[in-house]
Amino acid sequence: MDVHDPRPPEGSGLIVRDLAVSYGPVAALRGVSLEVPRGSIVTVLGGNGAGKSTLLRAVSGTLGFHRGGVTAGEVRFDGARLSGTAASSVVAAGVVQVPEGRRVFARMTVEENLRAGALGARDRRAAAESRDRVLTLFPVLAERARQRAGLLSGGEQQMLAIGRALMARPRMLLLDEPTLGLAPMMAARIAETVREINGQGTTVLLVEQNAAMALSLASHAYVLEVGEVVLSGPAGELAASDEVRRRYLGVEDDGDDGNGGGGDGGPAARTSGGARRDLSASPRPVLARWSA
Amino acid sequence: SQKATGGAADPSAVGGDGVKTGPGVTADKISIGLMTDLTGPYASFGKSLTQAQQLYFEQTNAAGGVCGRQLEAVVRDHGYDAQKAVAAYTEIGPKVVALAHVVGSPMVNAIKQRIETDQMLTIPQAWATGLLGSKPIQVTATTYDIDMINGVDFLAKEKGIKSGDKIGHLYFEGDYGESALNGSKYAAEKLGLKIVEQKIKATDQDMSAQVAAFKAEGVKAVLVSVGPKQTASLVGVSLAKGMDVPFVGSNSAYSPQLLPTPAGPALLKDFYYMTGGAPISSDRPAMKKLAADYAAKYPDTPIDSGVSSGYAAAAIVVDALKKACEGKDLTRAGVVGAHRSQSAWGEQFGTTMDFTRFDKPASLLSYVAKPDKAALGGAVIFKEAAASDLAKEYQVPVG
Amino acid sequence: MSTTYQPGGMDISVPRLEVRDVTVRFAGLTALDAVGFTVEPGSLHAVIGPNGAGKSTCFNVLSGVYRASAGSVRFGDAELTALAPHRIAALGVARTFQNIALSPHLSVRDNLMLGRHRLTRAGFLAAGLRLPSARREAAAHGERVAEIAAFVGIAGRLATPVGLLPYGVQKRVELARALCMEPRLLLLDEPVAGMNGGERRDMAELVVAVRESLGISILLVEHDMGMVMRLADTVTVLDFGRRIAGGPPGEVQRDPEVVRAYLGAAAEDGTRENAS
Amino acid sequence: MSKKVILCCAALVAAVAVPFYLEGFWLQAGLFAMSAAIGAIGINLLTGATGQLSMGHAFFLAVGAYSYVYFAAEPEGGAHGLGGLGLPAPLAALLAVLAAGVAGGLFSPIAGRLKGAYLGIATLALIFLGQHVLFNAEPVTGGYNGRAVPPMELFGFVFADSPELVVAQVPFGALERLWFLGIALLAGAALFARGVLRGRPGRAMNTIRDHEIAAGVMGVPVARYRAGVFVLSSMYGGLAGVLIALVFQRTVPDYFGLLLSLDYLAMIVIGGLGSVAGAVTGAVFISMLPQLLSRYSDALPLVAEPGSGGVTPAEAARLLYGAAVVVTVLFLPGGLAGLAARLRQATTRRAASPAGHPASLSPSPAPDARN
Amino acid sequence: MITFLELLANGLSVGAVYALIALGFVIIFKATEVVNFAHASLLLVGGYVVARAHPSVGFWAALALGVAAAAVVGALIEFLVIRRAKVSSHGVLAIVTIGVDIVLTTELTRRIGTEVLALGDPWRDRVLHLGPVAIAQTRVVALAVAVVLIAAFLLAFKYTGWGVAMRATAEDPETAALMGVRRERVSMGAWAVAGALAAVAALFLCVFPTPGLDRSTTFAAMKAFPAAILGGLDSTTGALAGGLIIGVVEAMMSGYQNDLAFLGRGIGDVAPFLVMIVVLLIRPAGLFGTRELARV
Ligand SMILES: Nc1ncnc2c1ncn2[C@@H]1O[C@H](COP(=O)(O)OP(=O)(O)OP(=O)(O)O)[C@@H](O)[C@H]1O
Ligand SMILES: Nc1ncnc2c1ncn2[C@@H]1O[C@H](COP(=O)(O)OP(=O)(O)OP(=O)(O)O)[C@@H](O)[C@H]1O
Ligand SMILES: CC(C)C[C@H](N)C(=O)O
Ligand SMILES: [Mg+2]
Ligand SMILES: [Mg+2]
Repeated sequence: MDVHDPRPPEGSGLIVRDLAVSYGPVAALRGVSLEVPRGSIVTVLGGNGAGKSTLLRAVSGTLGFHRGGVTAGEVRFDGARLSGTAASSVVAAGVVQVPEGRRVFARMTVEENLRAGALGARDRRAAAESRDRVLTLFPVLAERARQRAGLLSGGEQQMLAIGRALMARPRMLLLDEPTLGLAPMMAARIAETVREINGQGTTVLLVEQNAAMALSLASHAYVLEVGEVVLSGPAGELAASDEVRRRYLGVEDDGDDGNGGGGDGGPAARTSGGARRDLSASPRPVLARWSA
Repeated sequence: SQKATGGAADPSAVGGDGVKTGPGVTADKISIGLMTDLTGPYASFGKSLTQAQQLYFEQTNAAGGVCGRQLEAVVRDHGYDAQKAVAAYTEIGPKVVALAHVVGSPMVNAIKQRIETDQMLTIPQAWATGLLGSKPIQVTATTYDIDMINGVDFLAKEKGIKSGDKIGHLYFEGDYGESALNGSKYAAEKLGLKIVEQKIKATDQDMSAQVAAFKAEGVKAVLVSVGPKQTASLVGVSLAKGMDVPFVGSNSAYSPQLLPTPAGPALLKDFYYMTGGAPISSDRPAMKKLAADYAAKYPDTPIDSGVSSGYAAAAIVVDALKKACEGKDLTRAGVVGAHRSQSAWGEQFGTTMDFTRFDKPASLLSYVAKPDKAALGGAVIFKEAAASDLAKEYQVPVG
Repeated sequence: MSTTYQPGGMDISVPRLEVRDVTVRFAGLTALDAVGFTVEPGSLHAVIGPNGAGKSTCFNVLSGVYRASAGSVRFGDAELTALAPHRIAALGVARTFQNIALSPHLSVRDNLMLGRHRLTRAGFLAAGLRLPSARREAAAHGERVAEIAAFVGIAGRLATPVGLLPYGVQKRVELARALCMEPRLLLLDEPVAGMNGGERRDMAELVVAVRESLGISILLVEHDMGMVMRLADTVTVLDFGRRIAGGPPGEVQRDPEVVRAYLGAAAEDGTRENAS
Repeated sequence: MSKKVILCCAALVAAVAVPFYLEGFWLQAGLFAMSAAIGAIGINLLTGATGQLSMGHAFFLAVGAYSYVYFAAEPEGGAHGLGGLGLPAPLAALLAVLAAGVAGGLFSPIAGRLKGAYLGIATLALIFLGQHVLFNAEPVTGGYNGRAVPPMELFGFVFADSPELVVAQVPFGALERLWFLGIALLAGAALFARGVLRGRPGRAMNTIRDHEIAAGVMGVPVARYRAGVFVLSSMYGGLAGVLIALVFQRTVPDYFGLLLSLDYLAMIVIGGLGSVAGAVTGAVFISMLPQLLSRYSDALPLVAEPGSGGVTPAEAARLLYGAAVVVTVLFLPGGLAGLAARLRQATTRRAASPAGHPASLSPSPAPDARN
Repeated sequence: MITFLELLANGLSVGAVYALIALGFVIIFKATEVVNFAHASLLLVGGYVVARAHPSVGFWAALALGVAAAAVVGALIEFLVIRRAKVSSHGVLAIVTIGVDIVLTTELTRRIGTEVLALGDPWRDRVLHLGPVAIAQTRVVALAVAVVLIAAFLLAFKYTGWGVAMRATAEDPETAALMGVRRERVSMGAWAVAGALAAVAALFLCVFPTPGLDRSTTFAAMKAFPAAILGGLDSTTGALAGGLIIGVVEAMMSGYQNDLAFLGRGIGDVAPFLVMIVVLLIRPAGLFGTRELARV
């Protein structure tokens, strides 16, 4: 499915063209092209191991930390070439990533983590402002300002990771699973925040397992599978597509492929909240008790 | 393959010239081992020793060698590490007839058993008392304890130290320091003095705490059996802190390299060291010739006590070889036997030594030497060699 | 809703877990404040609550990682609060971690064999000398490990170093490792975080299968309300370290306090997708 | 399988043949390497497999060496008046290894509690305190000069130069005899460590290294295991100490210093952390290098004769040794053993399927390893 | 009493030098989480350059040269080795620095050869008399310099972006890069600073009351290890406290050696390590160090 929508002026926003990435012998992305027009929110969906994080790493120039590298294609932001430049230059260009798995600086305090986030920003007053904004967004961070970040709860760490990225006042934000481990209310808050900062002009590329949320925020969506873009289009259309509904939203029909590996999940098991569904419909594995 | 193992099973043979030979001696060559320190704490000393001995062998070779054979030095550096010394001995032991020097008593001790089994004439460059009592091992001149006894005697006779006074003794942990301490304690007891001990490690550099302790005890003089750097620190700090007393060191406590450092002036003031071997500046023809030859061969290297000491040690070995040659027996045992037959050796280098007894120092006479900027080797004789009565009465503990 | 789940032919003794007035304090912060609840033998009990409510802290107390400042945790006859982690493990309490805590360089098999630690005996001497007893033991337990791996769906990965596996598979390895301890009580801390719809469904299936097969008690922390509501027999809700509600899932879900503190208004319509 | 057996047999034959062909220098170098290998296996169990940095390994060698000497020496003492317990040599050796273990055990309040750099530097204290004791406890240790080592005696067979023994026309002195003892001890030590590493304790150790809390929760008594590994590694140190004492025929305190400890760390890094083969390879490399260089100093272009100025063999050895450590870490992440494994894999991979992950592990730190 | 005061003063004054050396370790540790065993050789670099340069360019210029040279060598170590080392464990990096140390020390001692080099400092062997107590002037300067530098670094780590950047990089280079930190520059900067500090420490280590720089100078640096650990490896204040404690303990134990003879002679040298062990038993992260806390 490919839907033609009005292209933004050439050279503004993030453009990824024919990107191929490999980790040593392992090819993780092949011929991936995607666009995030300035001022928009675009989401990338895909199962575990599809290459979503790899894509973000390629944009922010941190593949080297994983012994990976871009083997073909390029990444441009607002006309300037990002691929091949150092991570710090990408930040300097205004592109900031919230990495997967929180990655807070565990030994530093919450306060210091936020300051680390502002290292890329030059304007002092702006830094103070962003700090206020972050602390209003996540009041718990203000309460825990002097606590070592490593001791925060999982969700609190996730908030810190997002807050830290916001400190840099990026022109473009790359979010890798920002709601991982967040309580429903907090996830909703994150969604609002993303919409809000987008409203203030920040372009957002969002990688999410929570497809419903991602599709409701984004104007445009791409689906990655095993390193390739298999679907793309306006978010609304994708959300309506059977394929996406089945695979990533987890609605309706059965027809299990029962695969244990990552990436290609079976049909989602969730129906409306609270109702206990009969889970014994499909044959379930059995483990004998151990006796010795 | 040509398999050679330790000396125990070495065959001896009789050469064409009727001389019995063993390991290290061939028809035209005599190999002599030098186990030295070129990379450890006594590297400068080791270097001087090695160069001086090589010079001596060269001169001997130029004069026709020994027993019609040329001398060859096999040098191994042990870096003041006993394990390396053992390894080096395993390597070169089977190939040499004698060891013209082994730096450091721990190294000699480490290979002592094998030296004894192999009957390898060995000249330690170390003067710990514990090295006595072994037939093939020849400690030159005095031991540290004798030097210290003579030193205390010197303090009493010339520096006004009298019964009831306290004197400090700063010493290294280990054989060197402890041998010296034995001597000073003995002399102190005889003279009614009290020794204030301070033991340090070779890695200590700053003697402030030790000076404070000496000062607190009110010592009237300080004996010094440490390395040159510690001596410099001790003397410098003492003077700076107003502890103006005489210092008497062991032969290993001084090095001319220290004269240009900030401690130089203090060393020149009231520091003396005791030595059984004459300083190279002493007024002897042999020394003068050595100084000239050495300077000619190694023009850029500084001269310290290692030069005269090493040269004399080489002479001891070569003389033993010559004597052994006369007896037509250049096996190791033959060399040791020949060596042990000399009772008055070394007039030309200073005091004479008696090699016939190996459970006693070869000499009881110590020089009192004093640092001197102008002198060759940075020191001059302050008082000619003498043996104090105390030293003569002293029973050397042999172990 | 029943509070005890009786699978067919339950024959191992699964004791009741009773948490009474457990309090945990960190410098200037009360992470758990007199929390209490009971996990009936063989039931699946969920603990939910906002971020930082103290859920993981509670798990940490149960598994001996944190020491409670007050209160008691009884598992059958044993009082857990005074025990070191390995002693608690010895009683058959197993857990998974919110953040994966596997040895990335070891193979899946070795990671799973570690789960057998409490059930095996070979010490330095036996292992070093390869005594027959150690070999027999390793063989027997190796078979069981393969069984469990097959059950969890990672049989094909046994030789792979864990660090090279995708996230979702690593989560399964975590579960398998806990199962390898042959637990009587299984603590699962956010087992489906970071997974997409399909993967979540598989994991939920697994949890149910575990319960049906083994009849053990399971304590589950999860923010995926769909999963909690479907699987749990009982739910305890924590907020700021206090227990604010508890009971069958349907009831808890309607509790206004829970809606305010945790689910949010959005959850009231009951159709919202929950955050991962 | 059969290939492995053939390889083992070949190695065995080679090992047995060596003393008949090589001279004392080589045997001694080989024995030093064997002792070092035993010690390195020990510290690799601790530092490589369990992640506990130790800079105090030399101390345990000292305990082993001195205990053996003290236990085996005649009560009356020799020329130096140093007495001992006069136990049969094998028993003395066994007790010496146990003594090293006990010494390690005494340190377990520290070893069980500390980790990382703190443990590393805390163990440094063992070296200094140990040497202090060695210097001062003269009646037992002989002080600065150390003491002579009574030869090993097994079933009436003495591992010394006398009584003389000639086998196949080759005189068998102490080194030749010890060679076989060394081979046997090393093989035993290596097999034992391999068993430990591949068995239940090894997994527990690795997990303690990778994730301490998880290890505890999985039922591993972490502090006890740490202490246990420390004791085991100390015993390996002790055994290495006994062997080195037998080769040396003398023990001196100076030898058991910081440099020796650092050598051991260098060995396991160069060889490869965490594996027995790595420890052995590293030990051979580190202990042979200086000997080879000084032996062939005349033949090597850059290395000067001692005393002639320029880079002496000892200096060259140290330069090479330092550089080797750096180069290994820069270019051979798995050490020499890792290199061998990779080569092996490369050859088998070519034979088998071309797919698969690269052998080198340690990708970036796992995202979850942080907290 | 006077002896006590004198020993105390001595101890504090040596302690200041230990503190300066320990500070170098601490900086690197804080900035890169590597225990830098090559610090001793950086010391030697700094000292060597000062010693060789002062006769021709005068002391202060020589000192500047020495500081610069040690900083460059520090930066080079980072550039050539640390940056390229593909290891995940800081323990292995620590062992790498041992390798670097061996190379540098061997080469420098070879160059120093058998000499004892004076550094040509302006304080010579003057002492400062405080009542009955005399302290070498060099040591008074050392103490002042140590206090100033340590205060400066304390503030820098706390309040400058540089400090935050360093610690962030140390902990997680990738994430720090995502914050826009120029990782290479920051870590190289830390090594350069540590090198410069080593040169300053070398100066005070080699001037009166010690006679000069020689091949054994690095051994004296050993005592900075217990000092740094005692204070807490990641605490600048700890470096000062640790240094002073070690200095005082050592001076006291040596000074009262005769009364402590039952502990064996030469206890002054091992006492620092004893104290360290005792402190670590009570506080596993040293006096001021942050405790390694982990949660799951
Ligand atoms: N450091 C690495 N070395 C080798 N392969 C890697 C590395 N990191 C990722 N890969 C592989 O690259 C592919 C893409 O991984 P990536 O992390 O980008 O997936 P993802 O879509 O972000 O998955 P998830 O949803 O689990 O975060 C996977 O097959 C993964 O195994
Ligand atoms: N070791 C610790 N030291 C200090 N505070 C801690 C420690 N462990 C947890 N906390 C605090 O206790 C509170 C509860 O943490 P906990 O991890 O139990 O939360 P949680 O309910 O699991 O949250 P999440 O859903 O985000 O994982 C948090 O505010 C956290 O910051
Ligand atoms: C000159 C030195 C090498 C001697 C040393 N002090 C010793 O007796 O070992
Ligand atoms: Mg990802
Ligand atoms: Mg949690």
